[in-house]
Amino acid sequence: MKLVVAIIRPERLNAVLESLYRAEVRGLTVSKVQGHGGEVEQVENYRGTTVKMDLQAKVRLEIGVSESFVTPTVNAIVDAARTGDVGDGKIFVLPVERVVRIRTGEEDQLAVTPEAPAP
Amino acid sequence: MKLVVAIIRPERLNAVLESLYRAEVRGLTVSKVQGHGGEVEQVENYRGTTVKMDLQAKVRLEIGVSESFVTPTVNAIVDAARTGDVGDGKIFVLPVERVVRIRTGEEDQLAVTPEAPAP
Amino acid sequence: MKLVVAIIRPERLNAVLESLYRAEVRGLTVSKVQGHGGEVEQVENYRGTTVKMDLQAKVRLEIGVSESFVTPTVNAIVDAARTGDVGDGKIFVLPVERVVRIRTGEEDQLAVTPEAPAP
Amino acid sequence: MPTPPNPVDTLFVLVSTALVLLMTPALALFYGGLARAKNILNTAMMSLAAFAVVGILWAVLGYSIAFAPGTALVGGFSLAALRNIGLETRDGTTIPHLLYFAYQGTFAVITAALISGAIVERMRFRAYLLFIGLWSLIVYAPVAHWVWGGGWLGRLGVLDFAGGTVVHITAGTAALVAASMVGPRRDYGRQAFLPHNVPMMLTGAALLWFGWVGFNGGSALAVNGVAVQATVNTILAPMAALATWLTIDLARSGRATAVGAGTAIVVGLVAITPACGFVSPRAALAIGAIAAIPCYFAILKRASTRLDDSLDVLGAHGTGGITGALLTGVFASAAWGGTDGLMHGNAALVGKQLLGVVATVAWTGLATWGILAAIRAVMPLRVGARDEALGLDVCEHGEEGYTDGEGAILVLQSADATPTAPLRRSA
Amino acid sequence: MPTPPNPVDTLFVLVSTALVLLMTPALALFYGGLARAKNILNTAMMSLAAFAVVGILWAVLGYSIAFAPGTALVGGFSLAALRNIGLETRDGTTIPHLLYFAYQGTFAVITAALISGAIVERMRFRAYLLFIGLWSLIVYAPVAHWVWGGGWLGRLGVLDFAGGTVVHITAGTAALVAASMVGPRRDYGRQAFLPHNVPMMLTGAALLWFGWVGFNGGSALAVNGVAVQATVNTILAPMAALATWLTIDLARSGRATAVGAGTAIVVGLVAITPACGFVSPRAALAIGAIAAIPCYFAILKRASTRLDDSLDVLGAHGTGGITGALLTGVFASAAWGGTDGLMHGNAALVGKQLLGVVATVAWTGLATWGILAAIRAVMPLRVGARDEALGLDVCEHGEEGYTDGEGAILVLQSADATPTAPLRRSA
Amino acid sequence: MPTPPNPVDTLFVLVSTALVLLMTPALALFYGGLARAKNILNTAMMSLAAFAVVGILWAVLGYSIAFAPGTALVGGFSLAALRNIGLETRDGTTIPHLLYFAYQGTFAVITAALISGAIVERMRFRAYLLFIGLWSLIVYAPVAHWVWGGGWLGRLGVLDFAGGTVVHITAGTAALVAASMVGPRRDYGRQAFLPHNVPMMLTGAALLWFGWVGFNGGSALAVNGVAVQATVNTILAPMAALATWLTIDLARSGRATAVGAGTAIVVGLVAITPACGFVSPRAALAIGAIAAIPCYFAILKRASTRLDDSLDVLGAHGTGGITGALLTGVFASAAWGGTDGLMHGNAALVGKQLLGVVATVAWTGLATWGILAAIRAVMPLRVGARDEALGLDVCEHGEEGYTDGEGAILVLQSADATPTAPLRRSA
Ligand SMILES: Nc1ncnc2c1ncn2[C@@H]1O[C@H](COP(=O)(O)OP(=O)(O)O)[C@@H](O)[C@H]1O
Ligand SMILES: Nc1ncnc2c1ncn2[C@@H]1O[C@H](COP(=O)(O)OP(=O)(O)O)[C@@H](O)[C@H]1O
Ligand SMILES: Nc1ncnc2c1ncn2[C@@H]1O[C@H](COP(=O)(O)OP(=O)(O)O)[C@@H](O)[C@H]1O
Repeated sequence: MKLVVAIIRPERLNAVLESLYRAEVRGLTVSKVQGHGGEVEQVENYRGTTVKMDLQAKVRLEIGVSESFVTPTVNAIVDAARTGDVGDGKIFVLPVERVVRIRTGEEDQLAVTPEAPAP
Repeated sequence: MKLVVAIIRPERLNAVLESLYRAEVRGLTVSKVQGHGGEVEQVENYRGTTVKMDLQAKVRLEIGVSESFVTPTVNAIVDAARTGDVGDGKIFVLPVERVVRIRTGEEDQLAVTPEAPAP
Repeated sequence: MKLVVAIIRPERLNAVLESLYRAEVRGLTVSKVQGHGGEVEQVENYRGTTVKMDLQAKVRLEIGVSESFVTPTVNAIVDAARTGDVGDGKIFVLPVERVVRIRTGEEDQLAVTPEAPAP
Repeated sequence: MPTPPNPVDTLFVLVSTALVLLMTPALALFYGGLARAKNILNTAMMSLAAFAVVGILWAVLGYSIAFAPGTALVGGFSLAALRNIGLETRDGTTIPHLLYFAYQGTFAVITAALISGAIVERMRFRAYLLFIGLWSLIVYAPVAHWVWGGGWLGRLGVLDFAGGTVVHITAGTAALVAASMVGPRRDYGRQAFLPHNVPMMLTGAALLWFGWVGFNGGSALAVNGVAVQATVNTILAPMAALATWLTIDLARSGRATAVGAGTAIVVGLVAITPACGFVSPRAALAIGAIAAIPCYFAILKRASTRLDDSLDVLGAHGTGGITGALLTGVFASAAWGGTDGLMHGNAALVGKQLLGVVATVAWTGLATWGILAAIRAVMPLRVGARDEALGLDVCEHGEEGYTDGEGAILVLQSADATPTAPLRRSA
Repeated sequence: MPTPPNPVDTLFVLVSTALVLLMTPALALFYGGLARAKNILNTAMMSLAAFAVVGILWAVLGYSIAFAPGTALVGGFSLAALRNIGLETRDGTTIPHLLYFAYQGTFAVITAALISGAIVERMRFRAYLLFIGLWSLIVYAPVAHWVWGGGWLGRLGVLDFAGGTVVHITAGTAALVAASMVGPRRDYGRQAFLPHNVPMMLTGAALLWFGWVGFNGGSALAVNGVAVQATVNTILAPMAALATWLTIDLARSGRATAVGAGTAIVVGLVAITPACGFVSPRAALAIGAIAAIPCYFAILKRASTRLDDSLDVLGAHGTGGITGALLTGVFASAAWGGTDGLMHGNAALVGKQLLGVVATVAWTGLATWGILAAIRAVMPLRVGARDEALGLDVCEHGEEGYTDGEGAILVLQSADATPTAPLRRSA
Repeated sequence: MPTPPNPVDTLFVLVSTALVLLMTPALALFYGGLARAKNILNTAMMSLAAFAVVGILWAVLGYSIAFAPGTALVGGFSLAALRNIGLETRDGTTIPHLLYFAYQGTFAVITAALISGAIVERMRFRAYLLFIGLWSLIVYAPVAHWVWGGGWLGRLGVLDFAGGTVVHITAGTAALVAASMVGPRRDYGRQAFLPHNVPMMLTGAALLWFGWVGFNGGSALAVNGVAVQATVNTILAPMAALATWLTIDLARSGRATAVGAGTAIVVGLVAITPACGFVSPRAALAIGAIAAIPCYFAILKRASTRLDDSLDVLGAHGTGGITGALLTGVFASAAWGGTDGLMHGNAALVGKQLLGVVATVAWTGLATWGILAAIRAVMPLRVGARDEALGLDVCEHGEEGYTDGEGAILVLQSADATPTAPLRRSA
């Protein structure tokens, strides 16, 4: 059981979701975040105030998967999220000790086993 | 030391916070996320554009607890968050190597030991 | 390889980013969250409705670092985020099994090795 | 048509019509800001849809019921479907009949929209459309006839310059009945429902004030002393109500609330509405200052009851309208265009005003109950529990008020508009 | 200058000018709400910048091209640079010439701004400024001359009371050409672009309606029956369009959309614009109700084509304007200030109206193509792919519409404004 | 009261009063959009509360100080508490006295509200209320008397058509003093404070422009050539200011800022205010275009100083007002209703205008300092550091501008409104 956490560009979310869908990864959770890395900063002006924007909009994916799905998931993300420019993001794979599906109380493997896609 | 990460329905946050309070779990962090699982998609129309909304609003809880609190915490969440319909969410329990309370610099057990509730 | 997750006060983000910069920690991801801890609650009134606000605005940092950077990172955060009042927040250090830099596909150490700061 | 319309008066009412027209969208902002984000569109649409339903019915029938010659209780059909409404001067005024019709139409629209504040966030949109359509014909038009159309209240000498009774008491009473019959929102009393956008609500309040100059001032129907007095009173009374409200706020909790400020402005406007053409500017200040008090505490109290009049239509428009109607009986003065009231030695006027209030509350309450009971017999009044939790914007309107499009998959539109195969994901 | 201006008419047009002035910012809200958050400022600035570019050029040259005596195709230069425009009564009106100039200027500004809806979210701002400047001189001013300035369409008896042809058909046609030449947004047709703030769009629609009273009513240029009729028709037609739109929505999907409601109001306004001073109030209801249908389906259909007329200027203003122009030919009546149309036995009027439409579409299409082709020869029309992904607010305006300042590092401003050393981070 | 009021003029000022009334909420949006989200309500309330405090004091005393017969420095008490203010024609005008009182009242309210831009995000609300109340009586009313009420500046021939001196120079000067005395926001100069909602600010700018037609045009107090000229100039000057501002922006950084556009519109309006009834339309274009330059650089420069005039009241209203007052001395022309100025051979007028500026700045500076020093003697001027970090909406108003109610626990309201036991959590 692993938790794959990926930080990607917002404009690639589309493609990544598709790519994960094709890799038969079903459940996932998305959130809006801001990232700081090696990206070129953008400068903005508001009246006399000039600022460098140090944080860029990113999207964070969190995907619980069973061991065998780790590599396909990581690959699916990398394939779809890569643009080759600085700022493409990172993927972290974290160990998970326990997973529970709230609806049924099922634990571990069962809780993240891929399900049929939504009708 | 564990980090309990739970994805739940926004409309159950209320109940889950109460349930955790009764289980004497004090510190926690909440964020707004969007989830994709087996839920029925909703269709929206904007002029000629029809879209299926693939991501549903969810809430993510992150709760650092000592070992002995893991099961009560998971149970408190499951009890309060379950509706029985698809989309109730998941709980992940992650191992934690170190916890620090920023205010005092205390580490590990001390940093997450339940405190008295706010006055 | 570790993931340092820190919950801090929004008004300290500024200082923490600077402090991390000085500690030569480069990549990081930030998100807006709401926290519940021992803080004094604030009361609000909307016409006849009186509410206690149970969740306070916080900021969450997520920083992937190599082992040797864990302590400097934690210290940099604690130094800059501490005000001494209840509500300063927590730091969690999680184990990471794998890190991937999406742009290059590099893994582990390489993916989080500090880079030169943005020009 | 012996006398042609007076151009100055015509221009005045023309501008006033535009101003009152703006009030319904202003109400959409006022109410919308107080609703939750997941119901913002539903809340706004409840106001805007009144243009379609009530506006059209007004042309078809409502205006005739209100203003055509008829009995003491109801007008006839001689002005139905825009018949006999042309550019000639309307009797008793100096403006074209068509303009009078349109000006009055904007009143009918906003009155129906006002009620929606009581039942937002759970009422079915179709049931609501049906409700306001019937209500505008069965309640609004007759009461307008009673007071302004030659009906019994007007003949009796009940004073209502610009609609304290016709607009606000009817809307407030209907709100009470509708909130009771539709029932409270799920979790009402257990969960807090907070305004999602207070600046939006304040913007609405400001535009309402601006439009109200046309509502009250324009009701003079001619550019004369009364128009000026009504307009100035419409500026002074909300200032006084605001001052009272902020004072109570600061005295009670030390904190001057913005939602309170927006509410106070509306309350001051409501209270001066029946009085503005009959009282002195000093009396206007007094009416604004006094009326804020019962409204403040009515709204405060309501939240602890089981009556989920969600946006306090009863507290603001009902209480404010009744207070204003009675204070008109107190402050009205012959020297300022009215009949002398209590302060000028004529206590009887208060009695008449009270009669107007009671009659209006009684008929509105009864009829609103009847209309909703009838609708409930043919369709549910509220959406299902799951839809209510999801928000009415998505389930009743198929949209979200605010979205960044993340996770939206574009669906190819086939000719018959049935969503077919998703084309691709969107972020 | 024998006759001094009429004060009532002057006041009317003065107020109308203020109302039409408000329409351009209202359009900024209408369009801005429909855009994505990362392009809100760019979208709003495309409307507001028309004040600077078109407004100034109108004073310098546009007004003269449109309204100075000249040929059947174009005016002369006698009124250029504010020459010969003073406070004396303008020929053929009862108001000061200067006021007439300003009133017409507000029309020129909004017409140019309307086009921007077709090319938001990707056009370079400088290219856009150049485009609307040239367009207002080469397309708008001549067409205004044709219809209102003594040109050939007016002489021929083509009816356009307040600008259905001059404003909406030109803008709609230009939108079609501009959207084609600038090209669709990246990922158009694969990704959904959703409105970031529907309440903002509705607020814009409401303010447009309010301002349109000055646009249509004010076009009578005097307080008379026609002004009243035009104003009332401007209130009735959108109500009918709204009723039709909601009915189709409910019939098709059971859900009454708010974006649809805002669109319907604008479509009703567009359609009644050419007709309002020539048709009866009943005809206004009919025109609003009928015009909603082609617009509804034009907008529905457009989204499935490759034409990324992003905010449906063609569907709303083009289709609505053409429908309105033709229906003017159908419903116009001598009894209501027009020439008798088809319904009153004169089918020829429809032909004339059609001629007006065709001529306007032809010239606008050709000239818009020419202008954009010329600009494209000297500078790119659209921003780069990376800027488009980032959003035009940051790359073209150096700002974000909504920000909480997290991660913003203050840069010390040196005298020459070149950003120098960062002072400190900001949160 | 021999002559009854003129209906056309009365209607004009009535509509203008409504327009100026709208400007204070418009300012709330303008300022509110520039503030941070955690202070939006505080910022808006600082504008709106002026209705309660200044509005009421105007009726009680301010109007009399400004406009009752008195000395060259201050008016008497004959018009206090609405005494002697009725519907009869006011001397020297053709409109009812009551209307003149109300029209002028809307000016008093917005002038006080303007100052708030200098001290938002840290000043205590109670101290602010006290401040603007005293300021309106001690600074605004006397200076209004000097210029318009029969006082020394007016007698001397200083020109201020609609309040460049009375409104904008006083507000700008007071802003400078207040910003200094209240002190900068914590972390000012180290942290960037960015506008939380630029579209809100633009909406405010647009509504200000709309309202300003009533402010400047209405100041003619009669429908005549001057009113038309003032109105048209009020439309032209901001267009020119906008053009200048965008040009400088594009020249300096290649990016046309939206905050700059909103600012430019206001600056153009401020600069034309004293001049609009005295200069030609071409001069209005020149004044708008020229005035944008000092304001642009004043605002640019201010941000690098220690003066935290947070929303640049000094830069926009002070600089714009002074530039406008002096340019009035340059461009005023007898042919356009003024006295001939520098351009028409009378350099002395510039001197007079300068005298007016200096006197106003001196008195306003001194008196504002005195008022704030006195208030500081009895209560702190600013909130504590922790409250400032938390935001003034929560600590001073007990509300949040935007909330989704997550984590809000409903508190049962007991009769005396002391929050008691929490009932249940809310999400
Ligand atoms: N060590 C890290 N920990 C957490 N997030 C990171 C880390 N490094 C980068 N990120 C996230 O990834 C994004 C892109 O990283 P960056 O280093 O700029 O690009 P690249 O991986 O292409 O070199 C950042 O904006 C940030 O959100
Ligand atoms: N594997 C997963 N990783 C991360 N989040 C998940 C995962 N599976 C589900 N979720 C989250 O839980 C939510 C509900 O999951 P879903 O599978 O639809 O419901 P259920 O658990 O009732 O079958 C999703 O919207 C998503 O946010
Ligand atoms: N056990 C926990 N798990 C997750 N987040 C926590 C936990 N405890 C505290 N937090 C976060 O830290 C913030 C401050 O914690 P709190 O306990 O109030 O302060 P302190 O650490 O100063 O005692 C909380 O608002 C919450 O966001």
